[in-house]
Amino acid sequence: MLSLWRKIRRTGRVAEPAPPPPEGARPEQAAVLGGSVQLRHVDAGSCNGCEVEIGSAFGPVHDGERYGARLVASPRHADALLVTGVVTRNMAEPLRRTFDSVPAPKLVVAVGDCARNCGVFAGAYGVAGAVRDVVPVDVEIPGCPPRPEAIVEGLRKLTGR
Amino acid sequence: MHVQLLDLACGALLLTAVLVLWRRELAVIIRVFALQGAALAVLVGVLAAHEGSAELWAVAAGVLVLRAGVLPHLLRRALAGAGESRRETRPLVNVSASLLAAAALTLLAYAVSRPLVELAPSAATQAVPVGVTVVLIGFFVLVTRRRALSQLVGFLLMDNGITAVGFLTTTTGAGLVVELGVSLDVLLAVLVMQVLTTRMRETFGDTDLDELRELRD
Amino acid sequence: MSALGLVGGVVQPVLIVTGSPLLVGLMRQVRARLEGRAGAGVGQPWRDLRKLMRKERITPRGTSEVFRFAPLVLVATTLVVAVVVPFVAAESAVDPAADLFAVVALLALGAVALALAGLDTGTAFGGMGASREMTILALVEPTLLVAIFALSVRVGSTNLGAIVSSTLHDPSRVISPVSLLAAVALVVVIVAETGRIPVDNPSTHLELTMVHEAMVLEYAGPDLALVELASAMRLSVFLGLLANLFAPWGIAAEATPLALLIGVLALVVKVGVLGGLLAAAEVFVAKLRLFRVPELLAGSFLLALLAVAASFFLA
Amino acid sequence: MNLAATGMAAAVAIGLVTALLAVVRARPAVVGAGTALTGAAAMAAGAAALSGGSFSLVLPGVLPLSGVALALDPLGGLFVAVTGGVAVAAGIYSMSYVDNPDLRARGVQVALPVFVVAMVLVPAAANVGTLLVCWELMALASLVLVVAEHRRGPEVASAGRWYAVMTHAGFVSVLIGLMVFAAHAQGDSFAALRAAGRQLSPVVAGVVFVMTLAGFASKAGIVPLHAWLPRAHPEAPSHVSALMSAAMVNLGVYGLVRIGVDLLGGGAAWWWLLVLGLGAVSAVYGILQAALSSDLKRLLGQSTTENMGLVLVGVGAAGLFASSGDHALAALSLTAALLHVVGHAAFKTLLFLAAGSVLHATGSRDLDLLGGLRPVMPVTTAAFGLGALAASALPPGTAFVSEWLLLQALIHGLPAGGVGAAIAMPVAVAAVALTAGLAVATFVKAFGVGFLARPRSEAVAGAHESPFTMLAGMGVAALACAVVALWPAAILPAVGAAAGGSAVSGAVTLRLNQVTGALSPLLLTLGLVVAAVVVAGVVRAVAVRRVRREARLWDCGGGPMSARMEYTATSFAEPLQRVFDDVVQPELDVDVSHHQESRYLVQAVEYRRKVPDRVERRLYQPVLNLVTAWGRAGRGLAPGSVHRYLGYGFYAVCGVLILLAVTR
Repeated sequence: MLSLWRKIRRTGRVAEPAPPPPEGARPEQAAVLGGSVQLRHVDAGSCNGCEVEIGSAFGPVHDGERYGARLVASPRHADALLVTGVVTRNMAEPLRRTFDSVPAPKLVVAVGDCARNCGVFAGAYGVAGAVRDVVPVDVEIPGCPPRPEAIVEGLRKLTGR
Repeated sequence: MHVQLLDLACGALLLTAVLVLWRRELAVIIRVFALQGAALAVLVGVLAAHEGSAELWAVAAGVLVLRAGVLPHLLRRALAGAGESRRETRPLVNVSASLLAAAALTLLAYAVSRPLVELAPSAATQAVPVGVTVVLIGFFVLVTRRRALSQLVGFLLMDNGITAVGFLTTTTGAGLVVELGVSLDVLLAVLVMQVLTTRMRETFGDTDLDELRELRD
Repeated sequence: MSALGLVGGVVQPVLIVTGSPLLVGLMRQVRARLEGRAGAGVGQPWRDLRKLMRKERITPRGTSEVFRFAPLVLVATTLVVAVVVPFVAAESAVDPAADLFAVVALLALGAVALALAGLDTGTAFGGMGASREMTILALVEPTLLVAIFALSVRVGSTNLGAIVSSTLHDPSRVISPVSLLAAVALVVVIVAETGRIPVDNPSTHLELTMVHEAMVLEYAGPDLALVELASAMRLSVFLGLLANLFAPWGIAAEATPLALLIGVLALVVKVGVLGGLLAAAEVFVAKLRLFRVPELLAGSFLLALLAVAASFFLA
Repeated sequence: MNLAATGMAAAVAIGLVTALLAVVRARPAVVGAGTALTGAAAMAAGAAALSGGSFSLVLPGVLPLSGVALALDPLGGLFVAVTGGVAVAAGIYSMSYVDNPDLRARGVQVALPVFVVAMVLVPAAANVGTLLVCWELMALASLVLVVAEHRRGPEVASAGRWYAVMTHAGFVSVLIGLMVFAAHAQGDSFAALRAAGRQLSPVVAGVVFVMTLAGFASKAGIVPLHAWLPRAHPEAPSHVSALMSAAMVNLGVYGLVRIGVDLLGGGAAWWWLLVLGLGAVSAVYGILQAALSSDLKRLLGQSTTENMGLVLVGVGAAGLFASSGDHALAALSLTAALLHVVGHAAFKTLLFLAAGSVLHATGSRDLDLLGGLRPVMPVTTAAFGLGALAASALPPGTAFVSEWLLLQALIHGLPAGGVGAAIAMPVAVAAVALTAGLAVATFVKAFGVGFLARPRSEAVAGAHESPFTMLAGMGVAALACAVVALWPAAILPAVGAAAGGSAVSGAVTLRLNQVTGALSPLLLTLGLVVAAVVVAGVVRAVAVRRVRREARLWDCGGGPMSARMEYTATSFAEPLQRVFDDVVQPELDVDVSHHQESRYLVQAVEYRRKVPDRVERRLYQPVLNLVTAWGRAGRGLAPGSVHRYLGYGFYAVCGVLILLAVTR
């Protein structure tokens, strides 16, 4: 207990200072959300590279939560889906159903090159297409995998903070 | 003020006894035991202040040194030598049940010490059931724990309880001699036990007392 | 019904409704800082609620009125408690309802409504959450009532107004073993009832470890807003109760604006400090396995019983 | 002739006429209506007795020895009224519930009004003979009703055997106790017993008390004499279950109060500590069994044990306070106990009738197979929901008021009397609290799993709402629940009169008379409703999108969820079962069968769990084994020779004569 306390004291704040707000247009619906975006993450067929980066985007260093974004456990609680990976045949229907489960107004964020345009898996057997072929996409975050800073920047477009 | 301090010390005595029963890590149990020694010293100190007896003050200091200092130190040394087995993993009676048993023992202690309290009702004798409870809980620990070390703590708990009862009932200062004798006995017992456990561990590699049964066969 | 009680009955619910999301925000902020993060700010829960209010309502197929009305019942029970318990004003607006047993039972009613809603969805997670919540509720009850017993014995009444004013008039009672033991027992109870670590993790994403969250997985939009608001309110109500049972100082004893202002400030400070301590303590402990929880509750039961015993040992 | 006497006479007359009609032509509508009318008359008689119009009547020639003596005082009146009320609901309900040949059978139809009449007469009996005869009549009539559906399966017959043996063992116990009592008094009328009761030596009084306690406790289903209750109550037809669980068990409490408090006049503190202890154990053990049970009617039966336990806690506390001279608290405690009797009668009737509806519609009472009844049986669902709220001691529920009073009595009792009270009160509070918590879990399970969510089996899909009279029967019980829950002041004066001292006053707010404490169930409920309306209004005003969208359940995006994925009653109770593992000691059996090709591939896992009644196994099994052993030994005496048997008789007669000659 005491050693943990000492560690907390010694470490202090590790979150990096917030970079300037991102440039570029915000999706229209994001304005309604007013600085609070709950995200449900859907792995539609990812290699898990993007998951690792999402994990670190919400870690102490980048702290995605400070901009009002938060990961939640149910699409009913979510405002946006965070979709990673190419959409495989088996995940196309579940992705559609997940999208249907989110209460309006809802947004979709395609994270990583696979989600945007199938990346290196384009044309492979078992790939149903990119995310936008299955559900409407509002924000895309490029990169293979995208850096945590890029993910945080994409999310800030939604939260507007 | 005197009554309140006395009550608080008794409350601490009770709380530490419960914690010994509750926790599994032997290191924590020893620390709690040291706290109880301190609470006992405070109790004697409060009585000393109330009666203005230098003799009792000396006893309080002795209690503090022995029960919050020497004994925990000895126990800690025994623990350091114990190697891997630092937890009371599976007591004979599980922890929830022993906590409920302690609740029953508390009520029992209250019932049996009632006549004693009514003999001479005062703030000090009112608290006698606390001491009896600590004795009973100590006995319970002694009976239900597997590790030699936690049984030892149980034994010492009993002794703390007996000491508390002794000081709460005997208002006149015959305490010093008695306390001195008892303390010496306890110290001796702990030393003997420590030697025994060390020897046991060297021979069998463990101090789980259930395995002693095999010696008989 | 006195003027003071009436004013309290209006001020308290407003204060609790507006303040409890901020309390949750504060607790998240404390946790974030201890974890080295920057945190989303104290106002974030209010932003969440505002957004949820703007969202669509969803009725999952196969659910009944129970599912639809449970959030209302949950908020209503907590609201009634916020009105009747002397938080800011020393007198209750509805004195015959300010009974400690009634208040505890009302809060349990809210939990029951939510558990039924969890069962009503018919999903595995809903049922699981309900089952666990009810198990914990059943085991908490003895501790809670025995602790209440210990507190009410010295006053001779379970009326909250009477307990608060008795403590106000005789502050030395607070540092007696009875009060201290009962306080420790009540803290454990509150942790269990409000679903905080180590009994339940309010920010978990893993369904298998959920208790409270598992029951509300199907709620969306305004319904979810009500559930979240209610759980924040329950937390503040419990902390407020704890604060005023053991340290009622600052509570308004007369209906003047200054006294009420002091009462409001005192409550805010007390609940804020307790919430901050709770959040800080949560950083240091791990969540208990579900089947270790009874051990914790047995321990707190023993403490509550010792409190009762101490009330006649050390009287 | 006053109203009480007229009511009693009317009740007995209507009941007997109905029985006679049933002998001639057994029509459920007539029998049901007659039973309901009997109940109504009894209610009137009870109400009259409670408001001061007592009567007494002696018919010397009707029975041998002492004749029939009837009298109705407020205490008896309360139980007569409660029994009558239950009979009204059960009678109306039975008019269309009785629709299979087993239940339409003449003997069964005759037994129903006879049962009600016997139950109404027990609290009105004013001498030992009458009490015992009515008691036995009640037992026999109910036994006929329990085994009515014996064709359904062997478990009905087994329930009947258990019931027959235990109820008669209880009868014998009461008989011995009362005989000992009467032997020390001038005659067997209650007036004579009352006069003798205070002068009995402590030993004799203790013997009388313990013997009668054993008999009455077994009728009330108190642990460890409860074994018949969870067998007989669920196997009986549902309206009979309601009568047994809501009215008959009360008479055990009546007997205890009548003998212990009234006739023996209080007695030693240890009696009441014993009663309190038995009550606390029964309450916790009963509700624990109910919490683990997945049979809807068995669960309700076990909850009866729990509620009678709570009543006994109240009675025991009352006796304890009275023995230490605190009569105000004793009155409060007894008021709480008797109010709980009334409330329990109301909600247990409602719950059993609703469970009967479910059984009637689906043919199943296994909670693991039910669920999804809300769309097909809306009224029954609402009725059971109300009953479940009433049973779980939450505001605005029926049991909440009486348990609140009970807790107030226990809390104020701590300073009242000595070491016994100081130890008993906190333990009792803890037991009551644990019981309340487990009751909440039990009824959330029964309602949530049994009625909500989606159907768990085919049987439920074809269910339909019950006919009108069944719903009306439930409606009567629901109304009673609502009155006790919201406006207990309506019946508290009557309960106070029965308890022999008014401990609670006030119309909207209940105020305790001698100690501080106040509660207003009505204001509390009103507050809840207002708060809910305000919240709903605010949400409507603030929410932007008002339309609700229907959506599929969140199934993680996979296929539709099957009913097998739902939580069942067994899985709901699993955590509790694990927590109380040491207490209930369930039997677990896991069978894993493997594929033929490889031991590593599992084909099926079979999981069986049985929660046997531990008290029963530990206590009854040895006794049964002993009886079996004796029986086997006794077989040697019966070789089949007639001369041998006649010889036994001859030796016995000679033996008695020799004994007489020697002792003279």
